[in-house]
Amino acid sequence: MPEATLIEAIRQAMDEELARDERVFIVGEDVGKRGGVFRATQGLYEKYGPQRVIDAPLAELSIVGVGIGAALYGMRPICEIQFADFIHPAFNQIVNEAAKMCYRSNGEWTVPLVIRAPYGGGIGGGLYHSQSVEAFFTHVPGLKVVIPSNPADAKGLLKAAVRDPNPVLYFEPKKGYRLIKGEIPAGEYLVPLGKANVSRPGRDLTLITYGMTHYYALKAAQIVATEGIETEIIDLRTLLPIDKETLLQSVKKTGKVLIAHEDNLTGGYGAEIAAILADQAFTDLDAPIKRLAGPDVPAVPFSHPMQDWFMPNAEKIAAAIRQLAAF
Amino acid sequence: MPEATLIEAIRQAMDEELARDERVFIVGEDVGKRGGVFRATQGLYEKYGPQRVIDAPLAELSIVGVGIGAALYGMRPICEIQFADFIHPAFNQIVNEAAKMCYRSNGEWTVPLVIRAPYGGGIGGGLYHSQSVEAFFTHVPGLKVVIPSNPADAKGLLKAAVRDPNPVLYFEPKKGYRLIKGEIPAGEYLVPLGKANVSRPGRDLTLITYGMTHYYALKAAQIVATEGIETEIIDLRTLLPIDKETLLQSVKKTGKVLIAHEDNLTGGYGAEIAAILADQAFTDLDAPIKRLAGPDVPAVPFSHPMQDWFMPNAEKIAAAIRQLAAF
Amino acid sequence: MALPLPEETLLEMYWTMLLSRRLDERAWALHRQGKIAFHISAIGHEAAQVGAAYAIRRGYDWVAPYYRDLTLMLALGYTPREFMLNLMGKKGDPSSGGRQMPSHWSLKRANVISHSAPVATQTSHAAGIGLAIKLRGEDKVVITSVGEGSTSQGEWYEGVNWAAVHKLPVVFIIVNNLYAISVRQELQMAVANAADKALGLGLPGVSVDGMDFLTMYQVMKEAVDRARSGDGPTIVEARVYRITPHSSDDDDRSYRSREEVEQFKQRDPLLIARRTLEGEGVLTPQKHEALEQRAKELVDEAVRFGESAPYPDPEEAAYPVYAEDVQNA
Amino acid sequence: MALPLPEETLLEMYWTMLLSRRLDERAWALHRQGKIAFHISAIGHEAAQVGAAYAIRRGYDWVAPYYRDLTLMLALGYTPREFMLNLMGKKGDPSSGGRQMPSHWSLKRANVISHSAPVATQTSHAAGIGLAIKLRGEDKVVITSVGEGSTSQGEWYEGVNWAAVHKLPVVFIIVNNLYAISVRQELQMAVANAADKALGLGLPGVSVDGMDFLTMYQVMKEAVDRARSGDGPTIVEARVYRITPHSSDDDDRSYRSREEVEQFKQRDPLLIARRTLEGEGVLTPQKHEALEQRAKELVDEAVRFGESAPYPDPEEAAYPVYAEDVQNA
Ligand SMILES: Cc1ncc(C[n+]2csc(CCOP(=O)(O)OP(=O)(O)O)c2C)c(N)n1
Ligand SMILES: Cc1ncc(C[n+]2csc(CCOP(=O)(O)OP(=O)(O)O)c2C)c(N)n1
Ligand SMILES: [Mg+2]
Ligand SMILES: [Mg+2]
Repeated sequence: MPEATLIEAIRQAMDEELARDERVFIVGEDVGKRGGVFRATQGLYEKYGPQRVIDAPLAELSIVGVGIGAALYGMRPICEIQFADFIHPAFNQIVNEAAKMCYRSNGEWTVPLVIRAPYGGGIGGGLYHSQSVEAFFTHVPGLKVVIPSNPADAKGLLKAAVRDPNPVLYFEPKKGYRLIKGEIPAGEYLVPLGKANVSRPGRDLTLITYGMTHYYALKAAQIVATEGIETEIIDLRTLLPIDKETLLQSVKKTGKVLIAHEDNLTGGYGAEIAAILADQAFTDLDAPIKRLAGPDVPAVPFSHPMQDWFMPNAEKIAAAIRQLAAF
Repeated sequence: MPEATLIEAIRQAMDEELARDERVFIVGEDVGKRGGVFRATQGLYEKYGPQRVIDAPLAELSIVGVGIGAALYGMRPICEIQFADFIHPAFNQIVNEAAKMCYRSNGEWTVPLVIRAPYGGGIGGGLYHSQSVEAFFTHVPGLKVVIPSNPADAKGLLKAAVRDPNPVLYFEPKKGYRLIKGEIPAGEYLVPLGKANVSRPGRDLTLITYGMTHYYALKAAQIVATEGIETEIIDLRTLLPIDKETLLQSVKKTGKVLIAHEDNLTGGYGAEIAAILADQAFTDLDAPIKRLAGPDVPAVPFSHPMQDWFMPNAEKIAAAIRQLAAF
Repeated sequence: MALPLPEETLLEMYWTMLLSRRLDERAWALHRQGKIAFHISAIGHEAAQVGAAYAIRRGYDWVAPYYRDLTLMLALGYTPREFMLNLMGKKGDPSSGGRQMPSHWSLKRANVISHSAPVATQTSHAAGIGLAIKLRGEDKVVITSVGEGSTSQGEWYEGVNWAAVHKLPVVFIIVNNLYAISVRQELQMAVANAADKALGLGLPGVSVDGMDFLTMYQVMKEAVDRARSGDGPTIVEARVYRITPHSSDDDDRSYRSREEVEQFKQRDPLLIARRTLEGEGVLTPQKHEALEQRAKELVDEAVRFGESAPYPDPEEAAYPVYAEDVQNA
Repeated sequence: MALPLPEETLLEMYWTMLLSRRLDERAWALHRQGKIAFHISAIGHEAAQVGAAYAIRRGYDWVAPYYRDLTLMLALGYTPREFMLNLMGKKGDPSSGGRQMPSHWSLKRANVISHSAPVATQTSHAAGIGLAIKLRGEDKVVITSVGEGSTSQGEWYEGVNWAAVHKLPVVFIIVNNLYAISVRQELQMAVANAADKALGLGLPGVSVDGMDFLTMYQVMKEAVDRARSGDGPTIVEARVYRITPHSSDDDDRSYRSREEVEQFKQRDPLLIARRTLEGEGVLTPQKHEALEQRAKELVDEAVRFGESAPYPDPEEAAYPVYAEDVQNA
């Protein structure tokens, strides 16, 4: 199995899907000759031409709206939003249109669409190149929301997303694009949407996380393991629909829950996980449900000391694990 | 104290604020001659003229964007979004601009802006005239989110919102516009933002709710009271920032929590309340934290039987109370 | 005047307008009787819609309509019965199975995509369909419509811009009835004609008398032919008047005079069409009477059908949230 | 040629362009040295910006700029030291106290509002400021700028439309440097000149050679005067070229030829300005040398100042989320 970076895995997935199905095309800003500002589509314009890899006008709502139209016609568009921070202008198209199309037409029209967007901070991007936006969309029935944490999942989930008959938001931890490496199974490789992954088994507590924070979580679990604390880590992979089964099973075993994400706390995705468990796992719980999340400020600041203050990391997570384990 | 309907209270608040402060103006679709599609601004155009009550182009993002610009210049705009369902095109202006302005300019620029929008179903409005959208915004630091449940609060909160130096979203339970009546204290009347109200004291369980659902909740509490269940109801009034104090105090007393809202369950506002309590009130809890919310479908359907299926009501809430009380 | 279409077709167009009008009037009556909760009207817009419909290959080309397009829908094969199911929120409503408010169309068998209430969102969908047609090298065309007020939305601008940049086979109809609910054109745009917006977007724009079905047809035909031959999109502004209030929730007396309304009623598109066709000997008072009779029967029958149709089961509201849940396929 | 401004003012304008260029070049150098994380450049855009700045009453009129407006900011009194604090994310950065990326301006003392990264959002803010000025009956003007690519956004369209409908005192500058990162103008719009967009919005639009500071000044002056006298907004397209890559994160070799870049360097706005002013006898090689010397000193000093300035405390990141938290007032 060859090793690849996260972004190589994403590129591979698109390359294979473009080759497999001629209904698939890519549309976004600078995805063509430039190969994407992060190089996710590098080489694809040369390989598949300007009809399959389309440089869009600088206008996110119509990138998504045009994608929806093409999907209604039977195509399988992959829309790239250059940074998740710029998905906001397309909010109406995603929430009022893509998400509601199947329901509102009683199933006559469906929107097989993937929207890819790099998310997250820690890369000196400041308020508008660092945002986590998943919680806006995990509240919206009709959407699927996927966030991979490693190259194998990134590839398998993206290929599954392209084949899914629904609108799928696929958020990519951009800080991990080149930082996170891993092996990818050879040949056709798919990871089903809607299934969480127990990425590290443990008996003392359950740490639920996803994306870039999962990377820090693994490191944190290693640190506290040397102190005798065995953390079970669940990598959600698909945030909507939620794989409750896997969560409930783990909590039954450990009795303690820490939820970690980079997005700010209040109304973040972790709130829903906590709420599910406070209801359905109540009798299994031995401790308060803890959340470690970004602070409630509008976004990640630029200047290094302030960025560090905002960002989660292995040490902060390890501290939260220790505290919970000691409860 | 004269009785007024909810919408009269809202109109009174605007009328008084327009009269008090010449920096205040109203901008929105059909707010002028037409007096608003729900008549919230009726008579104000005639009284204050087209410079203070401005019929905007049919374009929500610029209604908010123009409001932000005017607020930066020192005005106090009240922007009306005709239905909450149409706030989505303005998402970028609200979340990336209004909410982040103070933080991103290190406090040099602030946005004293009110955005009013009628929300909620049960009025035959179908998917796009029934939405509850609060959860998209209660996740956003920098915004305040207010939802009144009765005329006195509606007036006092709206007047406080107009005077608040921050962007305030003020969602109005449109089904209650004429249905909900109540007395309004005479004279200048303000209700501070950020303070929840214990609208009914009780010992058996705490029912946390707001807006239209609060109306049903009061009825439900009356029903179960005849069966000997004493429900304490907390009317949140301000959803962001959250008045945690009032919640924690009540739960300490009752040990049981039901959270009710009309918006769909997953990722809804109730999740955050549940998460806070599952952490900070864990040792006070005698039962799982329950949520009664709209089902996870894209929005409220139009046809009566399906609309009824979707909507919360006193009976559904009473059933949930009974179940929880029996735990 | 040389008639641009066979007599039979002209009569069919007239029939469609007449049927639309009578259905629409019945909807207002049903609303007054408390039998339906909501109606949004096409009265005054019929000529523009029928002119547009007959300019495309119906059932072959694609359509992204808006809520006033009842006549257009009928021309595409939508039936009076279906309209009644739609108005009444009954089971079998083909637009949405009772999920959407009335007049929020969708008709897959006729290539009519589903639209929502937030205005102008369908504009970029039309562009996307145009893009797909072009990518596949097909010769289809897509038409889409919005009111003049809705062209104030960035949604509209971005969608048209896409089609102009990529020379997509789309015709963008702006239905200018002077009002967006109560707000007049002067408060929406600083150009004299909505079609002038084409100048800023780099595509042809034509403003046409949308009260005259033949004028509308001819301009639309040119635009559709142009799109089909690969020469790109066009904006067609149909100047019409909304003779009724905005919807059954509206009271238009607060924002426009009765004189103005009466004046425009003189240019009722049905009267104009009847005069033209009678002048050409295509229509006679007798033929007209027969059509009226048939319309009345059809409308009566459709109302009876609608009233006796069942409501959806409450539990139907639970799906289909995802394509996997689709149960009507 | 009759000079439109006093010699002193012309020299000041030239000085501002020169200082901007040298600061900008130093920023690239600092980036290469690993001393700053990001730079987005104004090189090639200086003439358009200084022309715009001197057309308004600086410090009295309002400004809603975009990230390339370094020269404009310097003309409004932004200092080299402040720019270095901004580049380095140091305490005291007046734009955001280190919260935003470099070149995301805000300068309250000069009536420059804060802008974000999502492009074109400031367009409707400018319209709103224009509305407020009009409502108060004041004689101020607001200018705002975006790149040509950003005019594809509905955000831009809606903001300009507001100003056109309400005849607001706003000048909308479109800085057309042919590229939005890698995407050429032809893929953004179907009109030949970005200024043509004015035709669809009902306001005057002028396309001008933005490499020539005097041409830009004169056109802007007219537009500003027009706005101030109550005649409404104007679109001014400044045709420029971005001589550097899009930003320090970009590599422009994948999407444009070296020949093209070299060709445009022949029209470097600084060269053009110098030629004009020397031709008029306003500038001499000696004076130029003195200005160069002063610029170098100022830039060196600013870098030293920036490097020795402290970073913000980490905890500063916790506020001000709400106006109540403001601690710098
Ligand atoms: C985004 C959005 N905002 C507001 C509304 C409420 N609304 C429904 S129809 C309408 C007026 C539309 O006017 P126009 O586009 O001219 O079409 P007309 O109804 O006149 O045919 C408004 C404001 C809406 N449906 N969508
Ligand atoms: C809404 C949004 N989408 C994408 C981006 C990423 N982005 C930053 S600058 C830029 C190109 C802007 O081009 P143009 O408007 O022509 O201005 P220029 O940089 O050429 O001066 C893009 C796509 C952004 N900042 N905002
Ligand atoms: Mg209209
Ligand atoms: Mg550019």
